Amino acid sequence: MEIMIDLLLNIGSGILLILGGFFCVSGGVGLLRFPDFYTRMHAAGVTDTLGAGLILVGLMLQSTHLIVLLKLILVLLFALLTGPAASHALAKAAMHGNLKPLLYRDKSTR
Amino acid sequence: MILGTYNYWVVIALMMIGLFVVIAHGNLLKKVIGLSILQTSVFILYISMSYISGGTAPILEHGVELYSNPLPHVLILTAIVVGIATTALALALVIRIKETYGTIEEQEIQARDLHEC
Amino acid sequence: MLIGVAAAILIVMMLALIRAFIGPTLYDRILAVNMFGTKTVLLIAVLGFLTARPDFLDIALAYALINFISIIGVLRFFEYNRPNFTDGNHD
Amino acid sequence: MLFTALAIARVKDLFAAVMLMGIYSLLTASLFVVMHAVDVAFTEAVVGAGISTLLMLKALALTGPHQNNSSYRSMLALVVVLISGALLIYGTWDIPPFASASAPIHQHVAPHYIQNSMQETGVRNVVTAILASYRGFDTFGELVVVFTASVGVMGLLAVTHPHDKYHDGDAAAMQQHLILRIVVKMLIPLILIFALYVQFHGDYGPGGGFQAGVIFASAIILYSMVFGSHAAQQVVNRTVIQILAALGVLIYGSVGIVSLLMGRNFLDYSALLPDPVDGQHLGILLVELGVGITVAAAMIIIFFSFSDRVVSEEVSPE
Repeated sequence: MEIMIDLLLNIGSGILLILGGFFCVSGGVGLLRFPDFYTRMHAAGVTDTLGAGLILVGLMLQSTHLIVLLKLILVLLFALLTGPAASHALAKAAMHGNLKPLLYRDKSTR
Repeated sequence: MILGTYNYWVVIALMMIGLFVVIAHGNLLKKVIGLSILQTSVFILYISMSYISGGTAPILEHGVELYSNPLPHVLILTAIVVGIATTALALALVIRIKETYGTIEEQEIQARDLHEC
Repeated sequence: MLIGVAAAILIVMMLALIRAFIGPTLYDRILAVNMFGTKTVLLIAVLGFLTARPDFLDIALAYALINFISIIGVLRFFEYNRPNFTDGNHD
Repeated sequence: MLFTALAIARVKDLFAAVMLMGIYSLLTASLFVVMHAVDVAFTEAVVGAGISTLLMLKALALTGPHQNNSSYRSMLALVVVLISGALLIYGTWDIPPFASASAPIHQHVAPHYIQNSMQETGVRNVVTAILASYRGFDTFGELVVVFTASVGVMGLLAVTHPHDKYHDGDAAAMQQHLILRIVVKMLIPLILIFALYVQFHGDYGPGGGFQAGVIFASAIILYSMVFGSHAAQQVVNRTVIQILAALGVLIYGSVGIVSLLMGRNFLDYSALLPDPVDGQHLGILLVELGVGITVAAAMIIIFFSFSDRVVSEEVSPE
C-alpha cells in the first residue's frame, strides 16, 4: 500500500513537472515569437501562472517535510498573487504609454 | 590546466567588461553601473574559490561531511550590503553633480570647470 | 525528471534573455525581466530538490517578493516620468 | 552572464542598461545557488535585484536617461582592458583548479569553523556563526560602514524644501491602480512576517540580519511606492528611523562592551551567560538583531532621501 502511494505520487508529480516544463517552454517561445507586446504578455502570463503552478504542485507531491510543503504553498501563493498583478500593472502602464495593440496588420494607428 | 581554471577566466572577463565601461563611458551613471559589474565579478571570484565539487551548502546536517568553505561566503555577504550602501552614496553624489553642473557627462563637467577657472 | 524540468526552465530563461536584449520597446524588456525573475524562482526551487537541500526555498520566496517589488518600482517610475521618456521608447 | 555584461556595456539607453543590470544580478544570484553559497545568493537576490535596481532608477529619474556619444573613448579603454586582462590571465597559471578540495583556501581556518562551530556556538548555519561570532569585528566594521553611508546619503540629498509643500503626484497616479493597491495591501504583512522569519531563522537556514533588514526595508519601500512616500513617512517616522539606524549599531557595540565588562574580550559572547554555548547563541541573536535594525533603517533612509529628491525636483519648477 505504502509503495503504491509512493509510486502514484511519483508518477503524478512527474506528469505535473513535465506539463509545467512544457508550458514554460511554450510560453518562452511565445515570448520570443509573438508579434507585439500584448500578445507577448499573454505568453508570459501563461508561464507565470500555469507553468509555475504546475511545477510547484509537482514539487509539493515530492516533498517529505511539512515545512517544505508549507514553503512551497507560500511560493505558489506569492506567484499567483504577484504574477497577474504585475502583468495587469504592466499592461496598464503600456496602455498609458500610448503603446497600441497590434489589431490589424497595418501601420496607421488612429 | 587551462580548462581547470575556467572560473577565473569568466571572472577576469567580467572584470574587464566592468573596467571597460568605467573607462570608456563618460556618463557618470554608466560608470557607476560599470563599477558594480566590477564589484560583482569580485564576488564571483570569492564564491567560486569557496566551491568544492561534491560539497554542499555550509549548513550543518547529520551525515554530511564535505561543505563549501563558509569564510568567503561571510566576506561576500557583508560586502554585498556594503556595496549597495556605497553605490547609493555614489548615486547621491551623481545626483548632486547633476544639480550643480546640469550634466553628468564627464567631459562637459571638465569643460565647465576650465571655463570657470 | 527534475533535471529535465531544470533544463526546460533554463531554456525559457535564455529565451527571455534574448527578448530582453532585442526587445523593441521598454515594456518588452520589463516583461522579459519579470518573466526571468519568476523563472529564477522556479529554478531555485527545483535546484533545492535536485541537491536534496530544500532549505533553498527561503531564497525562492525572497525572490518572488523582490521580483514583484522591483517590477512595481519600474512601472511606477514610468507612470510619472513619461514626459522625459517619450523619445526613449524606441532605442 | 557574459553576454548580459557585454550587452550592458553596449547599450546606450541607460534605462535598458539598468534593466539588464537587474537580470545580471539575478543571474549572479543563481550562480551563487549553484555554487552552494545560499546565504550570499539570498543577499544578492534581495539587494542586487531589488534595492539597487530601484536606486538606480531613482537616480536615472533625476539625471535623465540619455548618454552622450561624444565622450566615448573606446580605443584607450580597450587597450587598458586588454593589457590588464592579459596580466590577470597570466596570474591564473599558478592558481589551483576550480572546485578542488585541496586548494590552500580550504586548509587554513575553514575546517576549524566547520568542525567546531556547532560545539562552540550551537548554531547550525556556519555562515551565521562566522559572521556574528568568529569574525564579529569585521561585521561590526561593515555595519558602521552601512550606517555611515546612509548618513552620507542623507547629508548629500537632504531636502531643503519645507515639508508642507509636499505634492504627492505619484500617490495620485497610483490611486487608479486598484488591483495593485489591494494586492500590495495583502502582501505587505506577509513580507514583514517573512522578514522576521528570515531574521530569526538565520541560525538554522540561510538568512540573518543583513537579508532580513533588506527585506523589511523593501516592504516599506513597496508601501511608499504604491501609496506615495508621504503616506509611508507617516507610517515610519523619519526621526524614528534615524534613531533606529543608530540604535542597531549601538546594540551591536554594547553587546561587545558587556562582554568586555564581564572580563572577556570585546564581542566574546561566551561571557554573556554561565553556559558558554548559550552565551554564544544569545550573543549571535542580539548582534544579528542589531545588524537587521541598522540595515533596514539605513536602506529606508537611503530610499527616502532619493525619493524625496524626486518629489522636490518636481515641485521646484512650479
